[in-house]
Amino acid sequence: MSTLHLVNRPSALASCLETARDEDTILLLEDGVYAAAASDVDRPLHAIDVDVMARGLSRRLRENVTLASYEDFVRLVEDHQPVVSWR
Amino acid sequence: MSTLHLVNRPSALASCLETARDEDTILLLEDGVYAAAASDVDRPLHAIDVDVMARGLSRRLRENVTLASYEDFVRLVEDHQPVVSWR
Amino acid sequence: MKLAIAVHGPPWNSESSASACRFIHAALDAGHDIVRVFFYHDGARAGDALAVTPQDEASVLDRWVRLHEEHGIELAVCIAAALKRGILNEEERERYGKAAASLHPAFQIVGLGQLTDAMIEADRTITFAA
Amino acid sequence: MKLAIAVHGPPWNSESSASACRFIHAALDAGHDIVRVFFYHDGARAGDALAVTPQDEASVLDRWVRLHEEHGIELAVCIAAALKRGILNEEERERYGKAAASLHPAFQIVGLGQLTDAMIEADRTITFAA
Amino acid sequence: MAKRILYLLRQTPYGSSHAAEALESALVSGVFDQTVCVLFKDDGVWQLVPDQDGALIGTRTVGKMLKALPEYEITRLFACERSLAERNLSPADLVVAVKVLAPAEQAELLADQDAVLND
Amino acid sequence: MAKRILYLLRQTPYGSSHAAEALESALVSGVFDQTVCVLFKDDGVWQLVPDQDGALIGTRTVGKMLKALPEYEITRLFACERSLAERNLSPADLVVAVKVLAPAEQAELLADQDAVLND
Repeated sequence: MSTLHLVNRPSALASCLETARDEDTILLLEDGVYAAAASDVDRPLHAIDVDVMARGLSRRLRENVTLASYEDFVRLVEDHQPVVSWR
Repeated sequence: MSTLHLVNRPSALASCLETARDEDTILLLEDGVYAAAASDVDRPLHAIDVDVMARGLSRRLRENVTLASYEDFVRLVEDHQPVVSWR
Repeated sequence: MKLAIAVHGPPWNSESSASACRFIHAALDAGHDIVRVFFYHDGARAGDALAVTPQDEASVLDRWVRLHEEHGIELAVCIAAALKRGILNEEERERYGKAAASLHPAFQIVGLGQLTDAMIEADRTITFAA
Repeated sequence: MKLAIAVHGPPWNSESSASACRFIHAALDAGHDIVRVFFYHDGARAGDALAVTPQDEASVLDRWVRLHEEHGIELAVCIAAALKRGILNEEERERYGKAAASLHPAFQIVGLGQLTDAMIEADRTITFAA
Repeated sequence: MAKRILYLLRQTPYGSSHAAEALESALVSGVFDQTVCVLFKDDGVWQLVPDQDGALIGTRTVGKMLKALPEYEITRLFACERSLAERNLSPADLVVAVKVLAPAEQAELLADQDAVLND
Repeated sequence: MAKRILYLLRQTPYGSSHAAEALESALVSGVFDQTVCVLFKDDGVWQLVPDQDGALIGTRTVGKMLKALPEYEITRLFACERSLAERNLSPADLVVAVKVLAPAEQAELLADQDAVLND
């Protein structure tokens, strides 16, 4: 199984990216979603929908970012092990 | 009078440096002292002595760093206005 | 899946409590079980019965209490993290001679081993960081 | 000089309270006056009488209380920041129907205007950030 | 004589309560008829993004609070040019009108103040 | 069957209580006979600096706590090569012996775990 990386601050993304294998999944939540609007990252990123919308970032997301609901979040946890938090 | 900049995290130093005039003074305290051992900054920096020693950084300071006691800190406040905190 | 949840951020000054609540609701809806929610670091403050929620904000404490009352979710606050942050039950209040207890009854004060124990029992451990 | 001090970080999880105490002692020794210490954001938790300090750590609460008792330093906690974080005096406890009060008597709960007021009166304002 | 007070806002609006609480302090200083100005810098410029909706995550909407600043006679609002550019934020598309300053100009603005508060 | 638990330590030792509290959790996991390892990364490598003295600022000395790890059978200690280099820290001059890993190796180490906790 591949690893699920949770990032809850933009400043933690760089260190996470350095340590995430290609087959791992990165999910941005809370303030981490700001990275979905600012940094140009060349791998797919998931971002929690309510966090994106609350911050007014819906129209500012990079193309490689897909929105995820909390239901999606649970499914990602089912399909990955371990779950690593970056802050 | 010139401005006194207080920095209490290494991550805040870059933004402080960008906004500090040559005649301003920068004082690193708390975790800010880690910047006195890591970043190569080409302007003088002051660092609070107890914070440096508590972290085992006494022998790791860059040449442009001078130790400051809390008495020095008070004198710096006397000679500068305003005092700006960066975190 | 059996899930162990760790909450590290305080309820008012980070979103980790609110995010953890949302995640738990979605996990329960998907048929998963929560072994235990372990509140560590500033997360221990989630159990504070004295906090007053401003009217224009949702009360995270109410959401935790409802999860406990409606789904029997175990809300475990680490004793070492709690004491330092002024989160006391009656027993600790007496032990340290403090004037009052602050822990909400839906929460319990436990030792750090309960986190390791939850990780052992669970299929996944998810931390909602500070 | 007349100095206004703002403390933004919580006592156990950041050094801002400890640093502010050190600075105030040095300022008093140099003959300066402290207009007021204003505790805002998580700094409001400095006034928590229920916190238990681990034995291998210095109690910041004791240092604040000594500064108040020995030098008459005014320790003002912002009401909006305090209520949200479970810091209540008897009056607020009653107003919100809470089971207990947690504020240490050396501290007082004040409105946000007391910070602006201190800045107006002081020659310098120093913030010890979170 | 009114004091010159600047609020240096560098935190994101929703990651912690610091941004909202610092804004409340700024509003109060405005009520006290002080010469108040605000500088949004680094992650603080995220506070200026339109279409925020704090209710979605159970908190106040910081963007709305900013609109109250002019009512408290706080009209001197500044934003850091570099911080906006880094985040692809255009000065024309913000919740409140701000004067964009380069870092060197910000240094002069800071130097003019009697007190600077941060979030 | 013992679970594989990794503590990912990325915070400075004295800026907050997170580092010390995460170490305490690691020690307890060691007592519970789990297969525990620790990865120091980013600012977490500052925890490995010798000559720390927390008493000077009224707190515990995190460097000393690290020395207790082996007594709790936690001997698999790793540190991030990039994080050490960025901070001019030499692996030979740290409070405890660590195996230095490049980021890619760290990714494999993480993937092997049943649970990862952070400070």
